[in-house]
Amino acid sequence: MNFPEIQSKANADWKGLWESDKPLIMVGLATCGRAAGGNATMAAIKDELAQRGIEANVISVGCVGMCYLEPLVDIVKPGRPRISYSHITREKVPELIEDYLVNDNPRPDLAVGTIGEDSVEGIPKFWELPMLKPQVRIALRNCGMIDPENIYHYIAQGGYSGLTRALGMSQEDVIGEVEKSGLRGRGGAGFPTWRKWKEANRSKATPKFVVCNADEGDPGAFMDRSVLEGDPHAVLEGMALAGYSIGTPNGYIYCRAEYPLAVKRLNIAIQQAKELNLLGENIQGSDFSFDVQIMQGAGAFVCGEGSALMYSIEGKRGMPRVRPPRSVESGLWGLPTSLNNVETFANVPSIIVKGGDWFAGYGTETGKGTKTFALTGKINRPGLIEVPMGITLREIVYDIGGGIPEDKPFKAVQTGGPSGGCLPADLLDTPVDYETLTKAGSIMGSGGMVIMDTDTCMIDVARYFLAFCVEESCGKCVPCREGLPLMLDILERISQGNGQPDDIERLQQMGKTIIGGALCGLGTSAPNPVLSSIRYFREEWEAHIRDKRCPAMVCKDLFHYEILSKRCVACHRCLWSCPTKAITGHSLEAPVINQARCTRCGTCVTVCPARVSPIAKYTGKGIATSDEPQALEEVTVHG
Amino acid sequence: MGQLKAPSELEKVRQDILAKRDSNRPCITMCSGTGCSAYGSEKVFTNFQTLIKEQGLDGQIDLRRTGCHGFCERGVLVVIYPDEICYVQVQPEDVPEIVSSVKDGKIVERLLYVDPVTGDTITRESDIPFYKHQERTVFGNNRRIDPKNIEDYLALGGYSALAKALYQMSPVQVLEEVKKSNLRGRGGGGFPTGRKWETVRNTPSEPKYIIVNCDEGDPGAYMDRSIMEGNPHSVLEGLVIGAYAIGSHEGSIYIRNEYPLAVENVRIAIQQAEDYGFLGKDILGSGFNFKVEINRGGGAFVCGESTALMASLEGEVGEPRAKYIHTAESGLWGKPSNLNNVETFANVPLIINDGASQYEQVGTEGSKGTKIFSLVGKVNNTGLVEVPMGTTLREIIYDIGGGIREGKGYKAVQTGGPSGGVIPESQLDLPIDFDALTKVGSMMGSGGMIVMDETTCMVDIAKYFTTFLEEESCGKCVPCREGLKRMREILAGITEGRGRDEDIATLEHLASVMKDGALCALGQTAPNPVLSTIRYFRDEYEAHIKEKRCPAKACKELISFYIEPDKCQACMICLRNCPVDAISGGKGLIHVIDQDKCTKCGTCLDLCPTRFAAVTKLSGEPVPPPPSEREIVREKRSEQ
Amino acid sequence: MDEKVEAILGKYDHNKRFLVSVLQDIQREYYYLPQEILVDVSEALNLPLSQIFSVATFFKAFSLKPRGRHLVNVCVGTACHVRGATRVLDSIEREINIEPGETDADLKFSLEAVNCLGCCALGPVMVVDGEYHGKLSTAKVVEILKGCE
Amino acid sequence: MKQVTMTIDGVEVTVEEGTTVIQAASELGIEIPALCHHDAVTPYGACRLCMVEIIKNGRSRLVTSCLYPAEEGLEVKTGSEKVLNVRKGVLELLLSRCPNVKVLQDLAASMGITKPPFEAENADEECIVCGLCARVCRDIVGVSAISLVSRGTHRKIATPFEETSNVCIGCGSCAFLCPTGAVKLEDVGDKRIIHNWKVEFKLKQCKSCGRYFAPEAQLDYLRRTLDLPEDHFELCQDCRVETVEDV
Repeated sequence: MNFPEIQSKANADWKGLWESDKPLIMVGLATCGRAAGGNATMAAIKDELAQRGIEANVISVGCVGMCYLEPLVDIVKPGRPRISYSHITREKVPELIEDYLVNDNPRPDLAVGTIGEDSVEGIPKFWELPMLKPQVRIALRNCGMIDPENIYHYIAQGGYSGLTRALGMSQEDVIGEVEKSGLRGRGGAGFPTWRKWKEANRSKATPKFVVCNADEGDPGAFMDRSVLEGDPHAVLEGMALAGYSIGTPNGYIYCRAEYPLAVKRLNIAIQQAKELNLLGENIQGSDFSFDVQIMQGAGAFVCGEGSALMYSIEGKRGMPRVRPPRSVESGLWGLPTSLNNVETFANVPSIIVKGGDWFAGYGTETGKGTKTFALTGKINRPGLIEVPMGITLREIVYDIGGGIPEDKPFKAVQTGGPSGGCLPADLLDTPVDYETLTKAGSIMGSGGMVIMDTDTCMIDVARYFLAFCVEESCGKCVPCREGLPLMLDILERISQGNGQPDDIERLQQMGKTIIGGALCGLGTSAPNPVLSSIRYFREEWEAHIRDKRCPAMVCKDLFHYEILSKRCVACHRCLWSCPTKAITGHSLEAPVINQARCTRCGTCVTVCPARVSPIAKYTGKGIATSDEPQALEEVTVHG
Repeated sequence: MGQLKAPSELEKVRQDILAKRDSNRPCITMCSGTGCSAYGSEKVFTNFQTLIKEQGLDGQIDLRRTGCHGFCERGVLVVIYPDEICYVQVQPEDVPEIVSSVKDGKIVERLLYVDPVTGDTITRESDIPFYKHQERTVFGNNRRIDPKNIEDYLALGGYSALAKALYQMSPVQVLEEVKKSNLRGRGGGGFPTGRKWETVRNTPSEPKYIIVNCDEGDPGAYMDRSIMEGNPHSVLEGLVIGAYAIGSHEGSIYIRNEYPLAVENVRIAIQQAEDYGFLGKDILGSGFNFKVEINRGGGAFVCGESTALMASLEGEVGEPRAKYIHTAESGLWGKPSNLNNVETFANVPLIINDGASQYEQVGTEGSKGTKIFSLVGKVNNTGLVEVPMGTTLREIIYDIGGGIREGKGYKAVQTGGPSGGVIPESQLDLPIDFDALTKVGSMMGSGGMIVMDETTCMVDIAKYFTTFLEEESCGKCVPCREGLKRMREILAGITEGRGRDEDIATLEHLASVMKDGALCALGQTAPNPVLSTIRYFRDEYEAHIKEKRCPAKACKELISFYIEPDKCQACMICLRNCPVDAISGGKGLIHVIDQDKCTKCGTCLDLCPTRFAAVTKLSGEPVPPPPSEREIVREKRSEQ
Repeated sequence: MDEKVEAILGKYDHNKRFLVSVLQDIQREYYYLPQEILVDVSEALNLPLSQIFSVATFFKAFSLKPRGRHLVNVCVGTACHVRGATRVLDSIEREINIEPGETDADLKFSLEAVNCLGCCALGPVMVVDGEYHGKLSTAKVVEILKGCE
Repeated sequence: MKQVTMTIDGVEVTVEEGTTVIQAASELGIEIPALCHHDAVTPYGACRLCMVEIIKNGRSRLVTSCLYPAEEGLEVKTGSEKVLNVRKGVLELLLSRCPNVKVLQDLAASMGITKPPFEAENADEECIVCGLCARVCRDIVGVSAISLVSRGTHRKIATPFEETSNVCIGCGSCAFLCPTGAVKLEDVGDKRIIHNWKVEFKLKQCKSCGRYFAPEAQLDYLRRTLDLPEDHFELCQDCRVETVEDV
């Protein structure tokens, strides 16, 4: 089959699926969907249909990014638009099928929105929803819309036409399009993609390599995973395009071992692409050949760093090396290598099909196109989003994310993971792109975006990321290996109430040293979380050091619980469920917490049934005796 | 009959119904309201049926059961159309004569209404003074409609207002129209209906609920019952229009379990309305959906209060809660809920049909339209009357009500039920509307209007309402629960001759605590009957307290029954009928009441032939000692 | 559970918000609310028995004691009151010697004083076994009650 | 959470939105008397003692401070003449109902009421029908053993059909919250008796010290609701402590 034939088959299949007289049911089965019980839902749907003898096409799709709505089930009924239903757990399946498929009641109460032309009374338009309206989907265009294990679905969306188009273009023209698009590396640093390709293309040495960095190490970021799980072909096509531009048949994907589903789907995708000769020898009869091999990482954050990653592909210890030379000149096995990350590749096919100018139409001067973020933390609508560069943090947090749970005040947003920083409320109107974020003391990073409210302690957050880097440091260079642990010790003692007056200055000093002296990106950015935290939340650091107070009441050694007898009903749930037996008192008495034994685990708070919880948190002046709580700052925990 | 899918189809159905009917063919209509059925209307009706069958007259004479005409005093009411000949107090045995008169186009003179005041006989129903002075826009159709037959309602243009609202107006336009009409809640509070609807509509949360309050708890008021029994569709139509205006798709009718006929009729009406497509899915093809269910109340006055009513709709105890968040925003199941009473909903179709500007023509500045009152008590023509807001009490009581019974003197009229007050003679020319009534210390309430004459004791009335409220108080809040108890104790003391000088002051103090301190309207308004009786009839309180005298001779403990020797004819009637054998004497012996035995049941007074009128009531004065044997005998001889 | 009760509950598809209606239907069936049946209801609707008891004792319409063969409802609404309902009630009490809310020993009569039956124009009014009697006098009452068997 | 600022008796206070006026006042150290209110239980607004006068866009009104939510710019008077009149009246009524309850006597005395103005129906009456016991039992403990029954003057707290409750766990929260000591609970030997609900419970004995430390029914209920191990209650509240080292 030549490509036009493949395309017409794909379109026919796709049309058949949608315009069939059988209903079409799509279940979101990416990792998040599965975690929410998607597989059980899928099974239940099949049973229910079988029992009722209803004929329907049931397919699994990737992640649309609205993790908080999983499991998501979409139903297309003949003559009706596609309707997305949220939280369809196993139990809800029968009623949904009964009501909609059998009795034609679209159940607006369960629906999220409709996708397509027509609408249904009582159900909003999916793409008009507040969390989706501001989004622009390029990298995620197919996620959740197609069956990732069916290449024809991808092709029906225009897939691989970028590649086939490129085969008719010169390498320069392809790179030219990418240049026009202004696409920059989505992995973090934001190096212009086209320049990498041009240099790799120029360099004389062969063979050359195209490597896809799918070693998503930033804790709390999962957009690469979602793309790989939801639209693997987009990445493959992007890689093939890179291969064509720089002139090499060799592609590698370095993928975290923690992403088994992604690996599985990649394998399937590669297989299918080869069968249709969209990968492999002489793609579509051209003299361009391209093959992709999957390498699985062993879970080392540092391997996200280019040179380390390549060492580990070569089977060596994943340690960074000094640059120059940069990997485009001397990468894998010392040969020219273009290393880009998953999202970067996923953008390329659209650029080739729709043109670089179209892509450059989105975003800011310096940051073109869109960026995906994993929006997590204290946010009402956590999930995967893709927004045009230049959108403000406020729009992301409030319009898309729906604001902070319980209307608590926004405190900070952390971007860039362990290499990034925390931005405070007064920077909420910062337009998001590479430069502005860096200027503000954080970085774009791979797209982790963790929202924090007033219950988050900034010292604790800084400690968390620093500890992470200490864990993940490869230990090659001194500043990173020796410096980070020293900083960590200081943070530890601060959060334990033993901070020294000059600790802040000391931390800033050490931070500068490490940034200056460390060998690789991990080291040079590791102090960011601490430094940005000090920069924006200094008074909180001082509260910890000077007053031994943790305003957010997170640092266990700086706050304690007490039971206010006048609010207690003496039900003794707390007493009997306290894991350390720290709560005492006799029947018909309000119990008392033995501070010496209390580990601040908060079990008492969770089991207390009172409307206004009698269990109050106090911070400051170390452990207080219950006869002088008014001397302390009290925060009532609402039960 | 399939569901109607367009206004045109509705109009067609109406035409068909009218075509079937020959307006010249004689039609015997009979009131089948609860009042008349208490007089045995069912028997009358079956007699009509059988007779018409036997004489093979069906097809020539139509027969129809209708809703309450209002003139309950003179039931069973029968009206013959087209000439609108009205027969009152019809007995089953009168039926043959009526039927034959209809056949021969004659009139049965003896069954016509005779005006007790002027003494002239009146033929046409609408000429009877009781009806003549009324303006029966809301209630009038009752007497033309068989409540169990939707066709009658459609024939009179029923559901055209709904069609108009759904097809020619947006919800907001409907809302604006109702606002413009200044319709105020007929349940008692008199809150502007349009504004309530607006709040509910503008509260973002969904779903929204709309509820009909037919928990008519006000003793002495029964207009809601009569509308529900007599013209349920007018309420349903208003309800659906309201639902459309506020954007509600679920409604409920909360109706007293003591009103079985109303429950039955509204249930039938809902069924019929669903069959015709006036209720349910895609109403009249407009795409608007609305379903309604019936909930029967458990017999608790407090459930007339919105929060209590909603609590009991949720299957909880009918206990009010503080309204710091109004039910229009958070009511049933914490959702925006709109509650209006029966009469209010029945007004809505009129407003939509004739337009607010038309509706506003009737009434006063602050109160538009008409109001239905149940005119009862010591008045000649008791029954339901509908008059324009602003009509004076005098017009209602004398022109419509025909004045006080047995030529006794007017003392007061009680309006607003247990939350209202009494209005003395000095206020008889008060043009009644919401604000005027409040100004004189009473209130509109749901429209109870109980007329009292000189034999009604005002302290006793105050005690009556206080006792009523004490029983009906839910008991949640202290001022209401404990306050009413204490008030009742004090009033009982006064009526039983144990009154103390400070009592009135104590009552007023308790009243102030309840007004400010009670949780819900029931408690806050509970002191009104006491306060208004004190305000206008303080002298009567003082007579009880200081002289241990009941001027109205009503308070048992303060009166004694006495047989005047010179009037007694020793007829033995009272003696034989006294339930406690308290009357001594015998044939030819003047009867004497043993005051120690007497339970003051009043049987002797009832039975003593009026031409003798020997039994009288004394209060505040000693009972003369019984005459000695001898005198009695001499008296007797001298008569012969 | 009693299938009559099951039927009633089914009518309101075991929805607890219809508790009041359910109780009314049960009372119509048994003339009062038998304890063991309320226990069944509480299990069937999965409502605490205490709540059902609370509702059953709150509303006047419900009786937790067996009722007599004849239910006598006397209207004590205002209109009837001013027309002498109290005296009518007295004479009824004297006749069947029980007080409102009570049932006589041989389960013949139950007496209830109702706040307005909505027949104000006919006052004083009473309803015996669903039949309305208007414009009562003490004598008329006795006659009606004697008529009950 | 949103903060609102208001004045109580002329003093300004800023609290979280959703706080009730009575809570806001107590943060200022202004204690408003209340008998049917307890922080742990949903406010009810029955005793009316906690009524305060609020002035909102010029209009004054009496509200129950246990229910009324703090509002921006609200002006609250906790001791105005109107307020005191109601509070005094309510106390007169309550004292007349329960003339021998200490709490009421003291509160009344503080308002200058020396003796009950009305005669008590039953001088030993201690229950003011505030419903705290029933509410804590249903909403907080979660067993609904008791409820408010009948209405008006006859209103009282009782078990279903006023018979021995078969769901009561004997936890005693009802007695613990009762403001007037009307709930009569006593532990005698290995038994706990709550006279009001006609219930008797076997108390669990401590394996170590032999003390009878809590009703078995309650412990059983706790085990089920918190799903704790079978042997979780072998030792009493004191002895179990000795089994752990101080951390």
